Formats: sequence, structure tokens, C-alpha cells
Amino acid sequence: RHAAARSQITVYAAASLTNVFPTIDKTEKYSFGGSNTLAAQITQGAPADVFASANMTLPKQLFQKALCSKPVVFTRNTLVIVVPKSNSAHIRSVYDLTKSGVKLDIAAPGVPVGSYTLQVLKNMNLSSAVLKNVVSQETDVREVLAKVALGEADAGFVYSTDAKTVPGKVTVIKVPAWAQPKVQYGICIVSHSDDKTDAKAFIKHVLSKAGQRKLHRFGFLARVKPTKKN
Amino acid sequence: MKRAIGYGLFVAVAVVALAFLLLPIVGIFVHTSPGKVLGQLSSPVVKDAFVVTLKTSLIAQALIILFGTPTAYLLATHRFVGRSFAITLVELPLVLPPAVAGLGLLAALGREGLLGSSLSALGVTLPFTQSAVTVAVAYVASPLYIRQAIASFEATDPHLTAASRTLGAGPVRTFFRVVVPLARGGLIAGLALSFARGLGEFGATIMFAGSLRAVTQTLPLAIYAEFAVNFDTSLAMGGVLVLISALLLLTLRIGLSWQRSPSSRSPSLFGLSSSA
Amino acid sequence: MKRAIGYGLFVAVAVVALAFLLLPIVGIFVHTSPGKVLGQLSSPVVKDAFVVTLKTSLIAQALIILFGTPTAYLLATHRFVGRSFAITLVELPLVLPPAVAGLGLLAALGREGLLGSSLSALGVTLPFTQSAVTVAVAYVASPLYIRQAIASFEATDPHLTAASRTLGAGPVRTFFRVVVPLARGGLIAGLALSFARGLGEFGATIMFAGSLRAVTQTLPLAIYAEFAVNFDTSLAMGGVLVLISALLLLTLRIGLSWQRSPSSRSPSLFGLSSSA
Amino acid sequence: MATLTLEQVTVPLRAFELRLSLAVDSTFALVGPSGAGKSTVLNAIAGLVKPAGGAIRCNDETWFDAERGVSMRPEERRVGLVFQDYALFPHLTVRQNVEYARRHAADEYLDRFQIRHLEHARPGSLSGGERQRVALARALARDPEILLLDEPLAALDAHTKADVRAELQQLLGGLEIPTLLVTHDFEDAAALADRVGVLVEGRLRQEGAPAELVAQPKDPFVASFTGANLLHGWTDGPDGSTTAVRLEDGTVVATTDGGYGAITLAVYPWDVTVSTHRPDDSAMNVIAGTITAVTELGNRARVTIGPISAEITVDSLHRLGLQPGRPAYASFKATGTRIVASRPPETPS
Amino acid sequence: MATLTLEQVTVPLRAFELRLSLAVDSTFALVGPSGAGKSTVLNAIAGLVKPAGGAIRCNDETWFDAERGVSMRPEERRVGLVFQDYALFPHLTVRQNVEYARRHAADEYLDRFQIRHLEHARPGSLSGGERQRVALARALARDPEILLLDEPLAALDAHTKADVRAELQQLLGGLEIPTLLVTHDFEDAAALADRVGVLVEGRLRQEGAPAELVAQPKDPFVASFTGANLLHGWTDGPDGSTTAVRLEDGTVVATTDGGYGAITLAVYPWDVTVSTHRPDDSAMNVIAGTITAVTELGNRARVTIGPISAEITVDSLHRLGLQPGRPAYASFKATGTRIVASRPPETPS
Ligand SMILES: Nc1ncnc2c1ncn2[C@@H]1O[C@H](COP(=O)(O)OP(=O)(O)OP(=O)(O)O)[C@@H](O)[C@H]1O
Ligand SMILES: Nc1ncnc2c1ncn2[C@@H]1O[C@H](COP(=O)(O)OP(=O)(O)OP(=O)(O)O)[C@@H](O)[C@H]1O
Ligand SMILES: [Mg+2]
Ligand SMILES: [Mg+2]
Repeated sequence: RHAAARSQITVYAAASLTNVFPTIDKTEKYSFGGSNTLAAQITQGAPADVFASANMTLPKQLFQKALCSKPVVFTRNTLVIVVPKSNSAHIRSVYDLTKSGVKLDIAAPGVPVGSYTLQVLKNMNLSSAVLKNVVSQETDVREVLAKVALGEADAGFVYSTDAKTVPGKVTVIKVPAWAQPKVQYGICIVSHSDDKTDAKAFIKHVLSKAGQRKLHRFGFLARVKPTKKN
Repeated sequence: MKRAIGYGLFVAVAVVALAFLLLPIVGIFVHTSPGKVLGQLSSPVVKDAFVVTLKTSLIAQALIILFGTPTAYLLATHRFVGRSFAITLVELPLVLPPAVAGLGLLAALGREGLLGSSLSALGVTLPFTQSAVTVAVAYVASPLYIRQAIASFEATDPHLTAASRTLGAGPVRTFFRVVVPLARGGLIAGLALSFARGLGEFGATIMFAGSLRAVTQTLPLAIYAEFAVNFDTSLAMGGVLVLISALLLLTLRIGLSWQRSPSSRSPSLFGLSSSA
Repeated sequence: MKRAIGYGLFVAVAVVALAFLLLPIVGIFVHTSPGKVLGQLSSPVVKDAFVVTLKTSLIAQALIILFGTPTAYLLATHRFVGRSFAITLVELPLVLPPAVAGLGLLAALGREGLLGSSLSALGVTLPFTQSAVTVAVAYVASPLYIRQAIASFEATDPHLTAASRTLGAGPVRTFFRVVVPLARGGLIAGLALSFARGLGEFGATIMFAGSLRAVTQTLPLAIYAEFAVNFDTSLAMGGVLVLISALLLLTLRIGLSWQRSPSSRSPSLFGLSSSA
Repeated sequence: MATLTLEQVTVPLRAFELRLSLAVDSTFALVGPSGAGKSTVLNAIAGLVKPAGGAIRCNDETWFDAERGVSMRPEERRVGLVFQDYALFPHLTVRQNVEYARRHAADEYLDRFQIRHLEHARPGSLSGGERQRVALARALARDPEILLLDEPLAALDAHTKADVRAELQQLLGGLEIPTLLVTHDFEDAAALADRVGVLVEGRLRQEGAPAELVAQPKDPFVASFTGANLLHGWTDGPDGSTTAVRLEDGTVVATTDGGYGAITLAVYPWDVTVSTHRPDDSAMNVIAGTITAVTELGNRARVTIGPISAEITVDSLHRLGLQPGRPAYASFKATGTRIVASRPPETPS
Repeated sequence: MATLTLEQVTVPLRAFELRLSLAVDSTFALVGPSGAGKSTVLNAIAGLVKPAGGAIRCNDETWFDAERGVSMRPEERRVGLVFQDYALFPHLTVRQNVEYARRHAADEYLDRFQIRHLEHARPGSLSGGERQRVALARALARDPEILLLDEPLAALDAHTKADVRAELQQLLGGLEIPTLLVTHDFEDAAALADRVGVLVEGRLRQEGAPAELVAQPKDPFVASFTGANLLHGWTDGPDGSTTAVRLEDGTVVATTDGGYGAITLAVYPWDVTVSTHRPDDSAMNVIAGTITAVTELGNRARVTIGPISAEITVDSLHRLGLQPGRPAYASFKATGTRIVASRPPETPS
């Protein structure tokens, strides 16, 4: 088919991809949202052609139910700590999160970023020391970011790409690379798509050099070729 | 005097209550600045969302009127076994967290839902279409209209309906020529509430209809989507929603009170407590 | 006959409407099976969430009664400039998507909000506390009570308040001894709605209060959190919420109609349309 | 003229059961106290209330028959029902109200009831008399076979009532359809109807021409309704042509009616005369007492002495200097009394 | 006894302005048509409506004075106001209603008004008369300096009205506080009050003892209110001791009152006699016409002939065979007429 005759496909993509995907391909229709919600909707027959999730678990689950093709990793993200510009709790590193009285906001364990957060803390052996300061477990990473940006929470774990969307409102504190979880974004073709060719073409485009460059510009990390084990 | 203090306390409490209700709205406007709010009015995303919202809301309210009015009338005028259950049923959508309501709608009308196969046999797929937005809004907003309609119908003078019957009009003609015109004020008030609730509907819509720009993305969904990108903009969009809704409610209220005033009760006794 | 058809159409429409309202609830129960729903009743998460929900709801409703009742009374009995605005203000929380309402609450009462410094000077921090849940619920649910209360107060016979005044009772004693007892039915009905709405409140709560088990996690928040993990369990929890709310509404309704029956209107004319 | 018949129409009500047979062919007034079931009768005829038993027929057409399971709907029965509160549609103009039934052009009725000039007004702005005319016009424009009037005069103030009553009187005289009207005022019933039935707790106590009811009330209720004084007493039975009755205060009065045991006597105020000295006439019954109330109206005055009221001229009132607090004597002939209830003493068994 | 005075009390109402001066020291009845402003007067005295001007004083205590800016609140004025609909608290028992003002133990009033046996009943289950007694007891238990009664008899049906009126008459006679009552029925006013004022469109048309108003009505309104027939006509002025008035139908009648131009004559029904032949007596005024209505009540009957109603005995009615539709003559003496309005012809200028 000619590119010109190509019909518009519908891409269900994680909320953190809101800014970058339209720069990769602005002709498609996008529905951005929490990966969980999107997955649930696809299960219910939502008219999606492509599903781009903020983790690999959800697309894998769909794959197991034969609801989508075998997912591939198309980008990676890192976890960071954000603190309000005022930083009234004087947090300079992950270790400051153990100070008593710090109001730490994280995402719920069921949400991808929530499970990554727990993993980081586990990797750093800080689980119990830090988790006692948790004041809320949000259902969406954006809620974590909002509460830090509004100065209500003293700190929160978010994706580094999220932190970039509220410039001037938050200060980013890096999490040591060795403690970083494997934050892999998976993409797959939805089984009931009636335009699999175009869906395949879209995924190819995302995985292409140009696509990867765009992702990089918005703070995403280059995809690492999935290991054979996956 | 003790009594004056008591009365003053009343006023003070009311002022606190109104201030509490006002504060978050002021908060939104202060946080984003009115200029930003007005700027949002010209954003294409907002425009698309506004069109979707208006279209689905209008259809949903039309459906609510069409189906809700006879339902309310029958519930208001008949005493039957299970009436309490039926009225509770009418109120339940109000209780459900909207997201659960959305899941319920999926479970009922989705592809795999109770009626899914019947619907697809008819060639109808509801979820994730604009019709789904309408259905979600109608489901969530209907209790506010139906409740008020029941109250209005219960308040219409049964002598007038009886008079209509003895004058040769059947129940249906009586309903349209007598009952509805008399209950009009209450019905419009109920509709205003239901419309307002529908405009702000989020949880059920995102579950049942998804959020696709220019198709199913209503203003609240756009606000949510924008929230992931820039929550200042999203707050400004919230401001837009507040403005539109307030304008709508006010217009309705003032229009109504203007029409109703001639038949309103004598102001003399109303004035009483204010002069005290 | 044509007329009988018209009437039949009415009944048919009402049946469709009620079926539509019932379907999603049936959907939830069918999807998860009643057994699972009942099983959820013993889950510790549900128990914690239930306690939080009940506690915050009760306090929120108490606040709504305490502040909403005098507000509604003043709005019902006084004609003043800006009354329409005040009533619109009372209705606005209904329009706001709850998440926007939550953001508004943060912008107003948060640490960095409009009143943040004043509050922290008093040693009060609201966000992330159970009080914040109460505030969010009160904000979102209050319109339903206040609106109904205004309507009930407007309907009380001004002669009775006047009589109370001439018998030597000041406005406050009149309010408690005459106005409130007479409006009681309406007030309770409004409270039921507001309570129901409060039980299902999600968006404003998660924004303003966050979600922490046994502290701020209400049933709807628990349902949502579970949704990310296990769709079926979350639906079952939704079923629990439906059960509790329906039971609550029904109890109130039946209790009320039982008390009200002696003074209710003559059934003869009500029976009219049913015999037709 | 058409005829409406009610055969053992039965409606269970809260405190009692309504059970009534009735034939209406000219103007019939149903009088009775509040709550007697009067409105229920009209509602049953109009089809607004479904009786539990009996039959209602109008000119050989069966509107209701419990046994045959017939029950025509209100809109199918050709009745013109005028409600006590008139039940005009407040959102429609006078003309639209009259046109509601769509049977006849409204103009004829607007003219006939002299409400043409009000045709664009809404009921809310009409006076009581005007409202009634509109309600009548609306009911008659429906082309009814029978006219039902529920308390046609109760909603009017005394000032307009006299006028409206006279108007109504003329109107009913000119109508060619039977009319059943309901009122709790015997005077209105007498003014408007040829025949009057007294309904008490769902049963017809007495039926007849108004004058008949005054002349021969069957029971104390009918008597007091028609304006009589009621005197309660005890008698051992007739003695010759008269019966001696010992009243509650000990006074003994004579009546030409016969009775035995506890009895109630009816005496009309216009049969009672008042004097300041005990009359010599031994043929008279005399009740002595203090004047408790005096009401003057026009050239008549009503004077209440103990249990009895007398109607005398204002001239007599002034001549005798009758004033509340003064002692006086009320006297009436034995022939002016009627025994309206008697209950023989219980024999110990 | 205390005195209540109203000095130029002014209340702007929808269609007109109420402006009234009044002194009440015994029992005063304010009569007038619906909407005249009667209830507004009571509300102003009770403090439920704030006048725009004037003053209200009770026993040297100033309750309201526009100029001095005094306006006591309703609960501070010691008035006992009985509302037209009684306004009993439906959610309280009879005893709780009476105790509401907390001034006196309820028992005294429960006994005095014979409602002790009802003390635990709620107002909804009481009859009209019982309700009124409760309302009175409640108002008096407040220990008022003045009693205000709004239409005390309007809510009652005719059957109980007579009893309640008699009761009320006795009660008001025994009270030691001034009473202002409002009614639209002149007969009730005459029965209950020493003095009567006729209020029309916010102004007092005439004030005096009931008999004075009947004898000397100042204008047509007062005349018709007291029960007179009104005849409209035209005269060129008195000629000797009488004035000849040409009525609308051409009949000329004579009156002993003087007037000029368009005038209105008042004639009371009891001053009118009816005959089937034109009376020979040339001193009589005669109006010929067809009988349009006949109402019998007791031994009296009211016969309407054209513009005039006559009250005659039932005996005469039957003797003369008077029936609607028959021609008849109504006659009355010149001295029985009163000119209640006259408007001189406009002189062309
Ligand atoms: N549908 C009903 N079921 C049971 N009782 C009823 C019903 N409708 C009316 N009643 C009762 O029946 C009695 C008669 O009512 P109805 O209205 O016929 O009286 P009425 O003679 O017209 O009185 P009024 O003069 O006050 O209008 C009343 O005691 C009333 O409470
Ligand atoms: N607060 C008010 N402002 C303006 N007009 C009023 C007010 N209250 C009453 N009115 C009008 O003033 C007039 C007098 O009313 P009021 O109730 O005093 O009459 P009333 O003589 O008691 O009549 P009724 O016999 O019908 O009770 C009416 O025309 C009424 O519509
Ligand atoms: Mg009735
Ligand atoms: Mg009045």
C-alpha cells in the first residue's frame, strides 16, 4: 500500500509517551492513559491497533491471552526522585528519604512505576526505612508528580521523563544506576486490529533510528535489544 | 441579646460553608491565572473536547428526559410492591464510584458483557465509541434528573390530573398537557443538575468509552490527559469547565426564577426573618 | 385502543430505563459471582477500607448537616442580591470532575495553597490525612444535601414560622422547634443522597488525601488500587460497595416512607392512573 | 332528561364504608358533614375512584358494574365534574381551559358564562366567582350527560357567595342535564336543589325535598343540619295526646310526638319565642335560663338561652331589652317539637 | 382594658397602599372583601410585616414607630395571633402546641377550652372547631396584651360554624383583653364584635356599631356588605320631601334621601314585600319582573325579582304561589331606601 493511502491507526499508549509519540508520527490517533486502564480496555475490545505500555508485564499478559502479538521493548526509562523546588525537607539523596517526617509519595504497587519504586528501595536495602515515610500510594504516576510539584509531598518517585514535564517546579535527584530497575516499555500489535499492516509499520517506525532519536530527545533511553530469554 | 447572637451564628456558619465551597474554585483560578484559563478557550484540544462533551451531553440529556420522565412519573404516581427497590435502583448510579460504574457498563454492554452477543448480533458495538460516552454520561447523571422529577410529579395537584381525565383526556394526553407543564420548573432544575453532573463525568467514561481525541475525549478526559503533560494547563482547562458550567447553571436559574416569580409565594412572610 | 397503547408505551419506556440502570449492577455481580463478592467482605484490605470509608463519611455528613443546614435555610428564606450566585456556587462541586475538585482543594487548602500558611500556622496540615478524606467527601457530596434542604425549607409553611414568632420564639428557636422537624423528611432524603455520593467518592479523595491503607484508603480507592492488580477482585469489591450502599438507601427509604405514611396524600387519586 | 342511578355503590374508606343507592334526574344535593364521603360519591361516578361493589348507570349505559366487571375509564364517561377548588389548569388561559375537552368551540361557553372578556387571563388572576364560571363552562363544554358539582360555593367568600348562588340557581334551572351537587351547607342545598339527601358516614340518612327534611327530620343529625335546636331528655312514654319529656336540667317539656326512653327533641329557632317573664300560657313549654349570646342581623336577632336558640325580630329584642347575662324564658308549643331519636331503656336481663 | 392604637400605619401592597388609623379597646371586627388588606393589618400589628410608615402602640408601649425607627420583633410583642388556617404545629401534640409559648402551664388552657381529652392528639386528626379551640388556647397561653383573630370562622363548615360562633361569642365576652378580628362576613362581624370597620382596598370606609352600618351605610360597598340590594339610577334632585330616581330599567322609585345625578339606592330584603298583582298603594315603590330564584329556609324565603331580593315568610311564598319564571312585584317604602352614593352630572366646561 502507498503511504498516502495508509489509513489512520489507533495507538493506545502509556501516559508518559503523551509528548513524544505525536512527534514520531503525528498522523495516527492516540489514546494516552494509565497502562493498566488501557490494557483493561483492550481486553474489553477497545478498537486499538497498537498498544505501547510503560512496562512489559501488561503486554505480556495480553499476549498470553492471545490479545496481542509478542511484545518487544521499544524504549527504556529511569526512575528518579523529585522534590519540590523549595525542598523544605532538605532532601539531597535517596538516603535522606529515611529521615523521619519526610512525606514521601509513591505509586501503588499495582502500577508499573510503583513496583519499580519498591524494587529500587529493595535494591538499596532501604525498604523498611523509607517505606515508613510513605504518605500515599497513588494510582497513577502523574498524581505523584502533581503532589510534589504542588509542594504537598516532600519527595516522590517518578520516571525521569515525567520530571521533565514540570520544569521549574521540581528538582530531580538521580537514583544510582546500580539500583535502577529494568524499566522497559513494551509495544505490540493488538490481535483484533483490522489494520495490522499499518500497525506493524508504526512499530517499525518507533523502533527505527529516527524514532529512537525522538524518544531520546524526550529523555527516554535507547532500547536494549531484548534478550533471547524474554 | 442572646437571640441576635443565635441568628448571627447562623449567618456565620453559612458564610463559612459558602467560603469553603468557593475556595477550591478560587484556588484553581489563582493557581493558573484567569488569563491562562481564557487562553485555553482557543486551544484545539479544548475545542475538540468541548464539541465532544457538548454533543454527547446533549444526546445523553435528551435520552435522560425521554426515558427518565415516564419512569419518574410512574414511580411518582404508583404504589406497587418493589417501588422502594426501583427508587433505590434509580439512585444507585450515584453511589457507584464512576470507574466501577464504567466497569459495570462494560460487564453489561461490552463485547464480553451480558448483552454483548445480542448487541453484536444487531451489529452494534458500544464500548469505545462516542455512543459509549453518551451511555456513560446518561447512566451516571440520570439519578439527579429522575429524583427531582419524581419529587416534582409527586407535588402536582392530583385534582388537576383528575380534572383532565374527566374532561376526556386519557392518561397520555393528561401527562403532556397538564402534568409536564406543571412540573416544568422542577424538571428543568433537575435537568440542570444532571447536565452539570454529566459535564464533569470522568471515571465511567474513561472506562467504558476510552479517551480518543475528537471521538470520545470529553473535557474532563482532556483535562486528565493534559494532566499527564502539563498540569498547569490541565488546571486552566478545569477553569474553563467551571466557567462553562457556572454560566450554564446561572442562566438556567435566573431564567427560571424570572419565569416563576409571578406565582411565587407572597414575599411578606419571607421577608420576615431577614428583618429580624 | 390508541390510549391504552400510549399508556403501555409509558410502561415500556420505564421498564427499559430501569433495566438500563439495573444492567451494570447485574453485570458486576455476574462477572464476579456473588460468592466472590461475599468473600471480599472478609478481606482485610476491604475491612480497613470499609472502616476508613465509614468513619470519614460519617464525619463528612455530620459536617454537611452542621454547616449545610443553616446555609440552606438562609438561602431558602432570604431574597438577596447574589442569591442565584450563591446557589450556583452550592451546585458547582457537582460539575467539577472530582479530580479537578481535588486539585482545587489542594490549591486552596494544601501546604502551598491559598490558606496553606494560615493553616500551618495553626499547626494543621490537611493533605494525606484522614481529615483530608473527610474534607474531600464533604466538598463533593454537599450539593446533594444542600439542594434538597433548600427545597424542603422553601416548602415549609411560612404561617407556621410566623406563628412560632408571635408565640415568643426567636428565629433560632423557631428553626429548631418548627422548621427542622417539618423539613425532616426532605433533609433525610437529601442526606441519603449525599451519603451515597460520599461513599462512592474517588477522584477528589485521591488528589487531596492520597491513598494509604487504613489511613486514607476508602473503599473506592481500594477498588481502584486493586484494579491495577486484579480486575476481578476489584469488581468484586465494587459489588461490596453496591451492596452496602443499596442496603443503606433502602433502609432509609423504607424507614422514611413508613414514618411518613400517615400524613401522605389520599391514595384515592393516586390509584387513579394505575386503574386506567 | 337523563337519569343517573347508583345501585348499592360500595367504597371502603378509612373509617367506614360508603354504601349508597341513588337516582338523580333533576337537581339533587348531597349534604353532610366533612368526611361523610360526599366527594367520594362524585369521584366514584366520575370514575376517579373504583368502588368495590355495586353499579353506576347513566341512561342505560353502564359506567360501572362490579359483578359484570365493567368499569369505564374517567375519560370515557361523559360527566362534567366541577371540583371544590375548581381545579382550573393554572398554566392555561381561560379560553384554553374551556377548550380543553375539545368537544365544542369555546366561544359559545365564554359568552354564555360571561367570561369572554377574561379569555386570555390565567386562572390565578380571577376572583372566586369568575373561577367558578370558568370551571362550569369547562365542564359543560365537555358535553356531559350529568353535571357533578363538589361544594360549588365553599371556596367563595360570603360577599360573593350570595351572588354566585343566585347565578348558579338560574343556571341549574336552565340546564337540561341532571345535576348532583355536594355541599355541607343545608341552606345552599335548599337553595339549589329539588331534592336533598343527607349523607353521614357513608350512609344516606334521609332523602326528600328540602322542606320535607325540615318538617320531618328522621334523626337528630338531619334535624341539627336543617337548623333545629336539639334537646336531650327522658320520657316514660306518651300520656294521652302528649309525651312529657324531662330534660337534662330538670325542666319538663311536652311534645305531641310519641316516644319512650332516652329521646331527642328538635325545635326550630323560629318556633321559639322569648320573654322576660315566665309566660302564663300553660300550653307552652318554657325553658328558663340566662341569655348567653345575642346576634342581630337585619331585622332579625338570634338569642341563645341555655340549650336553645330563638329567632325573634329586632323590634322584640329592643322592646324586651334582651342582653347577654340577663335571665329570660324561651317558650315553644308542644306541636312545634319533633322527636328525632328515641332509645328505649335497657331491660335488665 | 388595654388599648391598641394604629396611627396612619402604611403598608404598600401590590395593587394599592394600606393606610389605616384605628383604636381597639374592646372587640373590633375588620370586615372587607378578599384582598382588602385585612390580614396585612394583623400581620403589621404582630410584627410579621413591617409598615413603611406610621406607628403602632399598645398600652403606652411603642411596638412600631417609623419616625423613631422603632420596630419590635414579633416575639417581643405580646400578641395572640390566631391564623385563618390556625397554623397549628402539625408535628406537636395539642398539649405541646399550647405549651409552645412556655408562659403558662398548659393545663389551665386545656381545661378552659375543653380540649383536655385531646391533649395527646395531633392537629391533623382534629375537627375544625377543635382546631380553633387549640389555636385560641395556644394564643392565650402566650399571655397576650391583645388578641388578633384572622377569619376565625372561615375554615369551618356551615354545620359547625354556628356552634363555634356561639362559643367564640361567649369567650370574647369573657376576655379582658382587646380583640381585633378580621372577617369577610358581615354577619359574623355583627355577631362577634361591638364595633365594625369596613376595609376596602386598604382604606377604612366606615366604622361604627354593626347596627349603625346597617342603618346608615355610607357607600354602596358598605351597603351591599351589610346585605342590602343596590339599585342604580339617575335623579334630577329632590322634589319636596322625596327624590324621584329613574332606575336602569326605566322604573321610577322614590326615596326620602336627597341626592343629585347618578345615584345608588340601598334597600334591605326585609323591607321589600312581594305580591302577584301590582299593589295599589301609591306610596309604595314597585319593581315588576320575573322571579329568577326562590330560596326557602326555615320559615323564611328569599325571592329574587330582577335586580332586587326580598325576604318573606314561607307562608306568603306558598300563599302567593311564587315560583321561578312567574311574574311578580317587589314593593318597598320610600323611607326604606337610602342613597349610598351619588355622583353629580359633569358640567360641560
Ligand atoms: N382512597 C381512600 N381510602 C380510604 N379512605 C379514604 C380515601 N379517600 C378518602 N378517604 C376518607 O374517606 C372519608 C370521606 O372522604 P370524602 O372526601 O369523600 O369526604 P367529604 O364528605 O367530601 O368531606 P369534605 O366535606 O371534607 O370534602 C374521609 O374520612 C377520608 O379521610
Ligand atoms: N408583601 C406583599 N407585597 C405586596 N403585596 C402584597 C403583599 N402581601 C399581600 N399583598 C397583596 O395585598 C393585598 C392584601 O392582602 P391581604 O392578605 O392582607 O388581604 P385580605 O384582606 O386578608 O384578603 P383575604 O380575605 O383573601 O385573606 C392582596 O392583593 C395581596 O395580593
Ligand atoms: Mg369533599
Ligand atoms: Mg386574609
